[in-house]
Amino acid sequence: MTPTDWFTAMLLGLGTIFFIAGAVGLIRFPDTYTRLHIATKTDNVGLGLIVFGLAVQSGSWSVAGKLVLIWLLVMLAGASVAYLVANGAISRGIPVWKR
Amino acid sequence: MQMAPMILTLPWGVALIVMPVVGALACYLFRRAAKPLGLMTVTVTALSAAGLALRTTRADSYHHAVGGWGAPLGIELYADGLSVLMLVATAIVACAISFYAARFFDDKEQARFWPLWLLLLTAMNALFLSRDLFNMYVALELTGLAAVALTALTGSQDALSGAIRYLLATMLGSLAYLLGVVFIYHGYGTLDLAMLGQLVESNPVTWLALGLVSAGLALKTALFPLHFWLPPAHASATPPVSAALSALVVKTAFYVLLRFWLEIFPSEGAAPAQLFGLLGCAAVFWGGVQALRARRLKLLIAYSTVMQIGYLFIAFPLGILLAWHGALYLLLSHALAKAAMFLAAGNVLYYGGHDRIADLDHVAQRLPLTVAAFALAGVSIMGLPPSGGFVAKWLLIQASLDTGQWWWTVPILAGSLVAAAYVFKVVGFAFTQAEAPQEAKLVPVSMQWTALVLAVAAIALGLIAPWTLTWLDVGDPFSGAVSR
Amino acid sequence: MNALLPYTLTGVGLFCLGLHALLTHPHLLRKILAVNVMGSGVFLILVALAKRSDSPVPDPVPQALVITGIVVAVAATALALNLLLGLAASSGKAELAEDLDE
Amino acid sequence: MKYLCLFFAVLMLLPAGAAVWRMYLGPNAADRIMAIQVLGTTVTAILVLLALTSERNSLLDVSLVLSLLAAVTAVAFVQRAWPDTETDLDAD
Amino acid sequence: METLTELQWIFDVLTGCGLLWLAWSCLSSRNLHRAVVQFVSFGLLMSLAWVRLEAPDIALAEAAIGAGLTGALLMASLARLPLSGSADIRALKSAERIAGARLLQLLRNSLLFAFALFIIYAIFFLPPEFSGLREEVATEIENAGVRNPVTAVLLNFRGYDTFLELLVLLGALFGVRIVGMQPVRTSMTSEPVLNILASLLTPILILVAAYLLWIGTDGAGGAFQAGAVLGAGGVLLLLAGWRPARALMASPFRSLVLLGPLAFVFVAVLPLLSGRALLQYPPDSAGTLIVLLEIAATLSIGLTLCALFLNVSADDGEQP
Repeated sequence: MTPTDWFTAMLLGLGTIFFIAGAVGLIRFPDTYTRLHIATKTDNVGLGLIVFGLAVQSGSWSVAGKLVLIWLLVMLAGASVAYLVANGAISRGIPVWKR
Repeated sequence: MQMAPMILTLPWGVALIVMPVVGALACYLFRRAAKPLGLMTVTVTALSAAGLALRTTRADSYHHAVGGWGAPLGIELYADGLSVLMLVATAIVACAISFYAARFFDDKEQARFWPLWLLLLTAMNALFLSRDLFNMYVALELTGLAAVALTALTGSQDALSGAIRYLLATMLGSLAYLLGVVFIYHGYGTLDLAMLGQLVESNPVTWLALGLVSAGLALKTALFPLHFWLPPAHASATPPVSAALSALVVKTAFYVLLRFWLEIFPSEGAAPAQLFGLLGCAAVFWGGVQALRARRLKLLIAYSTVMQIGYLFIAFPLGILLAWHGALYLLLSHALAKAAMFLAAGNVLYYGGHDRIADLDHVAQRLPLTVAAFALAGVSIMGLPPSGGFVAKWLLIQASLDTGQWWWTVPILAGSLVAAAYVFKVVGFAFTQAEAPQEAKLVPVSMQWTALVLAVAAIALGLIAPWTLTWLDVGDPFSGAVSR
Repeated sequence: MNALLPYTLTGVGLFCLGLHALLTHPHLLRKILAVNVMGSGVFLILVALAKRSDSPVPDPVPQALVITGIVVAVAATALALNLLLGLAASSGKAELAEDLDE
Repeated sequence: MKYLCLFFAVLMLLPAGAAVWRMYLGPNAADRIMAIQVLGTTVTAILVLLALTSERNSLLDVSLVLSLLAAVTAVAFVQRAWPDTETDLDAD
Repeated sequence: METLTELQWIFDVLTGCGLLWLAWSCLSSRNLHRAVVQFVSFGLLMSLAWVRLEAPDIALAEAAIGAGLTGALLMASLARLPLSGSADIRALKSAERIAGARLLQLLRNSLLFAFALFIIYAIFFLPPEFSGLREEVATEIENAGVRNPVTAVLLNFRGYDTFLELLVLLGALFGVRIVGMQPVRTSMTSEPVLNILASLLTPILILVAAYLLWIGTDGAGGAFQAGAVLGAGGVLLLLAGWRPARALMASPFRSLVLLGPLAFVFVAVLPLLSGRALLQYPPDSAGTLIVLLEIAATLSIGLTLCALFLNVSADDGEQP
């Protein structure tokens, strides 16, 4: 494995860890809003890490560009949907978790 | 003499598909002119069918490799006597239904009816001309979808519920058929019907495909006990649509099944053929009893279709040329007679606003042509001479005697008695006065004549039988199955 | 046989699951979903079986057939949903009456 | 490298499973729709990883379309299918 | 290399199990909302399966249609259905209590199981080596005008199927028009964020559609995928509350929906005049004709899908 490969492996590993952390949060967190929060955060970071890890490997600008585009789109969609869902949840009176 | 070669070379089969498509698109685009455009298209399509018929009688079967590739890579259009017969029957019935519909519907309904009706016509023509299994699947789906949409045309609750049940049944049937085709493709590497005829062996793959294809198509053609969807759909659709559904659409699935049976599965025949025969008998009795019990005229006619479909399947255990001729003749005469019956029912509905049999109220005096049409169609359905139905049943009975399976004559003959009972039930009420006479609406004469002409055609079919039967054998569609 | 088996079995399972649901559930939306699942099962079998001989290029014909099938399925689904909505609007129910009586 | 990517792709099925499980649990529509968004992102990530494993760049197009379309479904849900009152339909 | 196939196998088995579980859970769930959401995620997993089966073209179509548009259609319909989500299951459960029904159910389930087993049994009798029509396609692809074999099959070798399939879509549209529309139950609020999202994503969706169309001649992609993505763009606009002007909807829309079938008819019939077969392209211009057909089909498919969605989700007496 070349140094680039090591770098990629590290990024991919980190990204996967983020995804898994998000998954744990998605299952374990107590209410809708906190779950919403963890889901968007970790996904965006996790996918970002994976995308950058692979972009290093791709060796062509077009592929790397496409990867980054995918990431940006997912972030845009994820953020908007999270906002819409949270907004809808509040207006429909879904309760917020209190300790 | 100069006309003849030109007629022989024109691509009639292609016209049969392209013409109605163009018509459908035009009717959608120019809503206001949908009626004249539609009538024109149907006429031209019927002329193309006639052209194709002329061509096949003069020359031989019709081949057209779409895209110039040819099987197995491409799709081939093919028409032998069997396809041409189906195409011509479709054209005749479609013409009658079209002329009827042009008077029956109001302006708003015309604009909705024609595009779908022409798409349905395209789909059926495409199916009868196809020899590619997957292409048949697409054509079957198009047929089903257009038929379902037409069923829902009135938008009433009954129509919608009938339509959605019909849609689910037809989708299930298509999927079973498709799964069968998947196994055929993976077993033999081609989708062309004729090539498969050479390749097929007897093994579990073939059995599975046979089972799936037969079950799917039996569902689509409403063979007992898979007929549950037919009566609600056919009874709740508007009469011209019911006529098309009963006379033509259910036959499309039967046609595909017949093709499979003749070309691919002839050697697998014995046990499934007996099963088909038994189910056919059950359908004859069940359909007959339900028709007798029906209180609404259109429901009665719909159950009569269930019954007549049963007859078609009695040909399978017999399996000789005579039996196939009988089944095809029955299909043909039933198409004409059943369309006539539904159109007659449509007249009654148009006239009185209802189709309760007990309240028919002197319809015989007020709509004599309609009642005559119903009675004449009934003669063919019963199988009395000299009707087409008689020839069909005669052929079937003779086939069962020739093959030594005399017991199949019992349902055939008993079915005729039941059919007589329900036809007379309707005709009887048409002469009596109802308890609550209702307001009547004048029925256009052309609508009455359309039904009568179809009924007379069903009778006349018996007189031209020898000519039709030779014509059916162009291209030897039955050779594969008969040599068994 | 290795790569082929999981998805072929899945396809068979999906077809049967869909069939079961179509026969048992009275709610029409569920029936529509069931038909779609069955369709996915058929498509999966069609393509998965094509991979059974190890060659670098898969047979394109099943793939083309599946794409056609998917479009046909979405058309049928849209029509079915619309009929269902019409029925629900006029009768207030999304079930076929007789199914409950059985 | 291929091996590694595939390994991570298999690992990523774990969060996908978690999203599916949350979708099953609910308890309300907001959770489900969020879960489907997470699943969409996860599947996108898996596709990107598989693209490198199988050296097919066309898979990137698939993930591109997927990421776009998952958003459309989510928006459709929020705009259309979300009932105004959260009735607890899951009560056993 | 050994571990690579093993990992692939693990991946496939997990995906397959996930698909089966999702299907089961979606079809037996008490809650219709959950069922629909699960169906959409079923579509997402299906596209993974297609990728593993080396069918990126189908994966694209599934991602766009299966996961995207069908999901949007289902969700839009859900809003207009009576909320009897669990009623049917309850009815089912009460029906099950009758002893005869239970026996019947057992019989039906065992029959289904036997049927599944027979399918699997039959699979082992398939010829072990299968090439299908691969060789035929490979020899003729030179003359097909495009390099992507799937596109070649769809638009050249079996172009007639595709033509009929466009008619199926059109038939569904005609049918949907018949049933007409009723007002929606849920209130629609105008969200500024949604507007921004729509105004950003829609151009991207259109660009992606164009890209898929263009790449489809060489690689994965093509008219259906592009059409579906285009349709999704339209759906997004509709969801954001954008409504086409009435004047636009009248005749230009109609002719655009018909563009695909019309182009097909034209291209199909033209060769007949010069003595060729239906849909037989002249060899040197096959590529151009296919691209033209694809553009027309893409527009048609996109608009038809949009119109289907509009009919399912239309609010308050809006007439397309």
